[in-house]
Amino acid sequence: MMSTPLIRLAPTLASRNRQQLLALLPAIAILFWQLGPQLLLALLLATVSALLADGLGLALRRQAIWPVLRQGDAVLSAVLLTLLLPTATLPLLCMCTGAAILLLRQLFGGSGSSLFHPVAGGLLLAGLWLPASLPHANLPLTLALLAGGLWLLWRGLLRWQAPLGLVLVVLIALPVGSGWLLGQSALWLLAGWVMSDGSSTPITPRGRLIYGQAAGMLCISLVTLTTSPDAGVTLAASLLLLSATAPLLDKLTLSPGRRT
Amino acid sequence: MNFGLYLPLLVGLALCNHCRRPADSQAAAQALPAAIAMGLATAIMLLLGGGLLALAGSLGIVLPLALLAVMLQTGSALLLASALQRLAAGPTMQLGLHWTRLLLNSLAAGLPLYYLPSASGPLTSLFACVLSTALFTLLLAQFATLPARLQRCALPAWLHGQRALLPCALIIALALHSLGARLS
Amino acid sequence: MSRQTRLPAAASSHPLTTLPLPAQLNLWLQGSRCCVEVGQRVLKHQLLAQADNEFGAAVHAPTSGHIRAIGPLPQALPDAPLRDGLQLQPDGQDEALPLQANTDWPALSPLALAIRLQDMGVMGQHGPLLPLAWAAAAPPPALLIINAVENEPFLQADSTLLREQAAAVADAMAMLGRILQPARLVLAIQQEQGAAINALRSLAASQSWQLEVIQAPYPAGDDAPLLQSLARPEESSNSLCLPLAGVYAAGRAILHGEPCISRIVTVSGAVKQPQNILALLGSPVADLLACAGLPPQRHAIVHGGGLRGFALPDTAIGIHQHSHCLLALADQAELIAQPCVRCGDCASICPSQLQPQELYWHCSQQQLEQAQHWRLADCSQCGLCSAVCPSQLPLLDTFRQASQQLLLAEQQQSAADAARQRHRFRQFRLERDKQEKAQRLAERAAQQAAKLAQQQAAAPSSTEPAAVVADKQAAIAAAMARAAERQQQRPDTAPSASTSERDAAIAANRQATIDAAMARAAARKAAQDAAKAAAADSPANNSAAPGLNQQQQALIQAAMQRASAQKTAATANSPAAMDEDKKALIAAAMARAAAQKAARDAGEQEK
Amino acid sequence: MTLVLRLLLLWLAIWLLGKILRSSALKLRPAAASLPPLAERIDALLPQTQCGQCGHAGCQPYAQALARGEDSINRCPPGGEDGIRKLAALLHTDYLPFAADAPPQKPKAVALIDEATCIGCTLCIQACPVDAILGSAKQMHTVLADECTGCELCLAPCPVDCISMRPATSLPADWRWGYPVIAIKAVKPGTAA
Repeated sequence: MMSTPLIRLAPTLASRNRQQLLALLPAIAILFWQLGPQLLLALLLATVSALLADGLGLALRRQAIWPVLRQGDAVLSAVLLTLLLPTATLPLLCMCTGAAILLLRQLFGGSGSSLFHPVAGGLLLAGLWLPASLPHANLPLTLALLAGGLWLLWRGLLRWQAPLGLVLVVLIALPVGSGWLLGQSALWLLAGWVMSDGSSTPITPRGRLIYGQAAGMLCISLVTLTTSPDAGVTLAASLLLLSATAPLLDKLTLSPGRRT
Repeated sequence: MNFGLYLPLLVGLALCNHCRRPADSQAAAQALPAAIAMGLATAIMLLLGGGLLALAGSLGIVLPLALLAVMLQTGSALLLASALQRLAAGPTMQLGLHWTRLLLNSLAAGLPLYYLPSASGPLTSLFACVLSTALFTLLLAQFATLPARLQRCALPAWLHGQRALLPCALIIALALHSLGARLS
Repeated sequence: MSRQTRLPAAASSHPLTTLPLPAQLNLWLQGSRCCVEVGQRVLKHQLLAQADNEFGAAVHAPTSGHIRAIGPLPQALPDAPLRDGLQLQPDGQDEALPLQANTDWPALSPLALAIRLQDMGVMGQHGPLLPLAWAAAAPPPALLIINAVENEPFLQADSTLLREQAAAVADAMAMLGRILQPARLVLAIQQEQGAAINALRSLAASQSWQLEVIQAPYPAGDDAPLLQSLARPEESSNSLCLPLAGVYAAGRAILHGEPCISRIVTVSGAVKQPQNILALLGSPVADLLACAGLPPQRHAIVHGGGLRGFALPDTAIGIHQHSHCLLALADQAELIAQPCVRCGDCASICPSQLQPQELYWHCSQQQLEQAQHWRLADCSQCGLCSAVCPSQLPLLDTFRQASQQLLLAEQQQSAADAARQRHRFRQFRLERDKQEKAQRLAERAAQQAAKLAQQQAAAPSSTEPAAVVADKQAAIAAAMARAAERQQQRPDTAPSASTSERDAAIAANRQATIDAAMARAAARKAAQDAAKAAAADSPANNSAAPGLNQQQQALIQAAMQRASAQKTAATANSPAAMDEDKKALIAAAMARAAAQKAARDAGEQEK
Repeated sequence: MTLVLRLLLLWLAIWLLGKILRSSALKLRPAAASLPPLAERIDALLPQTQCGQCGHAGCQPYAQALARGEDSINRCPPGGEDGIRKLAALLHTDYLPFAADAPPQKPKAVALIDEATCIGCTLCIQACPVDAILGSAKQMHTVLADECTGCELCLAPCPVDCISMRPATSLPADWRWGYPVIAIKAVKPGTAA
């Protein structure tokens, strides 16, 4: 039986991942300017450990390794985690990357099946280990990320509902004192590259909007209640909790539609 | 006791509740209503227990807190169970609101509430009670809807069926622990 | 992903060229029965196969030559299945039968037109251009749409036809308007088909039809959305959509007597010179591609437009009447389907607002009931979901397969229901016959007994034995009467009132089939006679042409008989035409049932 | 103040729980009542060929035997394995494969009478369980293809063997979309011409 070999109207998974990586380039450049070659080393090590973990998982599940690795999911996760975690503690970075990919992606059956986003999981793991040494506000990095996100949006590759929900809630909560969150690079990274992922969010636009808003509310209420500085880990934990709610949101918002 | 421990405990309790449900298709169709019903029942029992504690305080009854808490939670669970049995036996059976499960939930979710640091003022304790039951209902609803989604995941063979919920519960518990640790 | 994902911009229209005569033609005998033999020489326009059923159409020789083979051949269908086909080797002389233009066409009835189109081999979407059942039963349509919309990527065949043959298309439409008498005749065309619109604008002003330029994006050009957007509320139940190529061929067939033997095919994609090619039916795909210049790199051959087409494994396959486009598409590395990543793009682009990801899951798990719940029936199979899927899942193919499975299951279910009704009615009929027989016997016995008794009374001398005999016979009669009574008393043989209509339909259907069979027999006899006469007339080789005409006429006659029989069947469906006998029967059954009920009620009351 | 709030919340929770219990009770009720008898539900799943391959005189008697639990569900070759699965689901039993000596499953076919050979004996008409054969004594018979169930009961009585089975074409197009399994193979340059 044939499969449709016809024209494609949208980029494939691999090309999507490539473009998401491209959108991260300004942020990487800024960090390189700030940290120097250490960043490159961290990027390299994280990527290698991500690929190893992905390959190991695939081998254990007896799947073809190369066709999946070349899709670039693992590389994207590794780069995101490098930008989120301190580059000073390389072993922690490598360990968190590898463990997150092995446990949160491969255990659940690879990309598309991963109910919980590995980047959020990796960040949470790191947060458990080193609560206080995560990077804080970094304005140039934030601007670079914002630029990358806008570029993705312009290319039509960003599923914008969930990030929009988050940003809306943060803006509404400005009187409570959530303004400093907007300067956190972790918030933008998670919003633009983690919350726009399909497999860990609800599938309907309405569900995604609710997901983003709920994540924002949870994060802001916790951050303002406790005045703890690491918004990234809090948001990551909220995202994980809400990812488990995604099937519920799907059930509530997804309907076969009107019969004609 | 603090929230960092209490919230993961709720995850475990919710998973327990879910696994005790029968695994036939009728039960699967009723999973979400059953989860919400159990969450509401737990809310009723916790609110009732807290209210009775306040009442006991105003009446001047002096008992060790542990004994009082166990008595109040057991009492409210049995009260609710008998009321449900009296008023709507059929749907109660259908939704799995068995008295042993009510008692378990009442004790496991209710007792730690008395020892949380927020239990100092009446308003904060009410707030903690409402929040934790809301979270518990959410968790029950999550476990009711997760299996349908997990079916579509390419999980390894040794993680099929109810076992697939274990890693999910672990991850949720981890997330809640790190959130709860911030609250305490 | 926005709803208005842009399809690749339409390329400027390609030139029209004529395909040189291929070395071999592979024709598909779609629903038709061959009436030539292997080795026979046939002339251009000669009848090769005649329609075998309602969905088939005749096939004519596209050029003169020899029949090389008759039998299953791979056809230009998904998976290239083996279907009845015919291989014709052209001899290059292109010797044609004279065309007989019918000047009497304004007098044709819609049904006669439909039959003539079937015999001329003019096909529409499913079977003959005008469905026979529709032509036989329907009143003049309120709205007739000629669909010239091409908004699927790469298609240009209809635009080219309009550009080159606008006047002929206009004549064909005028012909259809004259015979079918639609209240409104509309030619629908897409905004982007500029040259074709210009060609038509000048013509439309003076004609009885309207030009409708539609602007909506891709699937809006399908028949169903077109009908929805163009038909006014009161017209929606009684309108028909016809493809442009078929209408043009119908014009040629009716006005000039030329059977449908060629069509315009767009050859595009990665070929060197994309063009529209006028090709004989049955021309091998390879010839068409060679005419446009094959690309140097690896490529796949696709039959159909850019979104709905399917790959052909073999390029020796001949084109057929539905081959509007051939594409050579550059091979896109390996198309390995990845698991669904729940991006939701398919749901946001779906023109029917379905949830393709849910549908895909249930279809791939063979959960067709769930797929129905997610509205598989509303899928227009436009292929947009497949085209935007980043995981390259075969969504369209899965939906096509599942829809067909569903359709098949529905057909089986309705056939089973009909069989159950007929079986129950048969049981009821047997029971009734038995009863009637018993009743008749009982009556006769009673009469005889009475006669005997009279005789006895007349001749008292021989009383003893006669009385015994009479007694016995009376007893037998009584027993039989009792038996008959008992059988009448038996419940559950009475059919419900709802079967009455069905019974009437069965009777009518039976009559129709008998008529059809008789007509067939008559036609066959006529054909045989004609053949004999022809053979006697001219034993030499030119016997083909007159015999053919006779045969054709016989076929037309048969088809008309067939159609009229169908019509009577259709009209007889109404309860008014139910025959008296059946009515009485049903009344009796109902009375019996009522009596039984009364008896039961009485029994209960006694208790 | 806190007490009032607490009572308010308590009342809200009780009210919601009552609503859920009531809606679930409503959902329960229609499931139990108003189903047709079991034999009829079984009969609705059977293919109604009336072929008697199950050993009963038609589909209804087989359905009644199944409803009484007197026969096994794997006796219906025209229903196919899919039919067995549906019966198993309805009767809450396990799937049973066809017995080794069961008649083979065939694709759906319809009877065709060779009108030239038919002598008009009416034997097939009497054998047809769904009255799908027409004709009268000494007249040619014909089969209503739309009504024929393909039971083959008319083959045996025919004295001149003029009835044959032909594959049935049910769809306007007699080809099927296959199930998509593999990606398309590309034609190598040069081989296509």
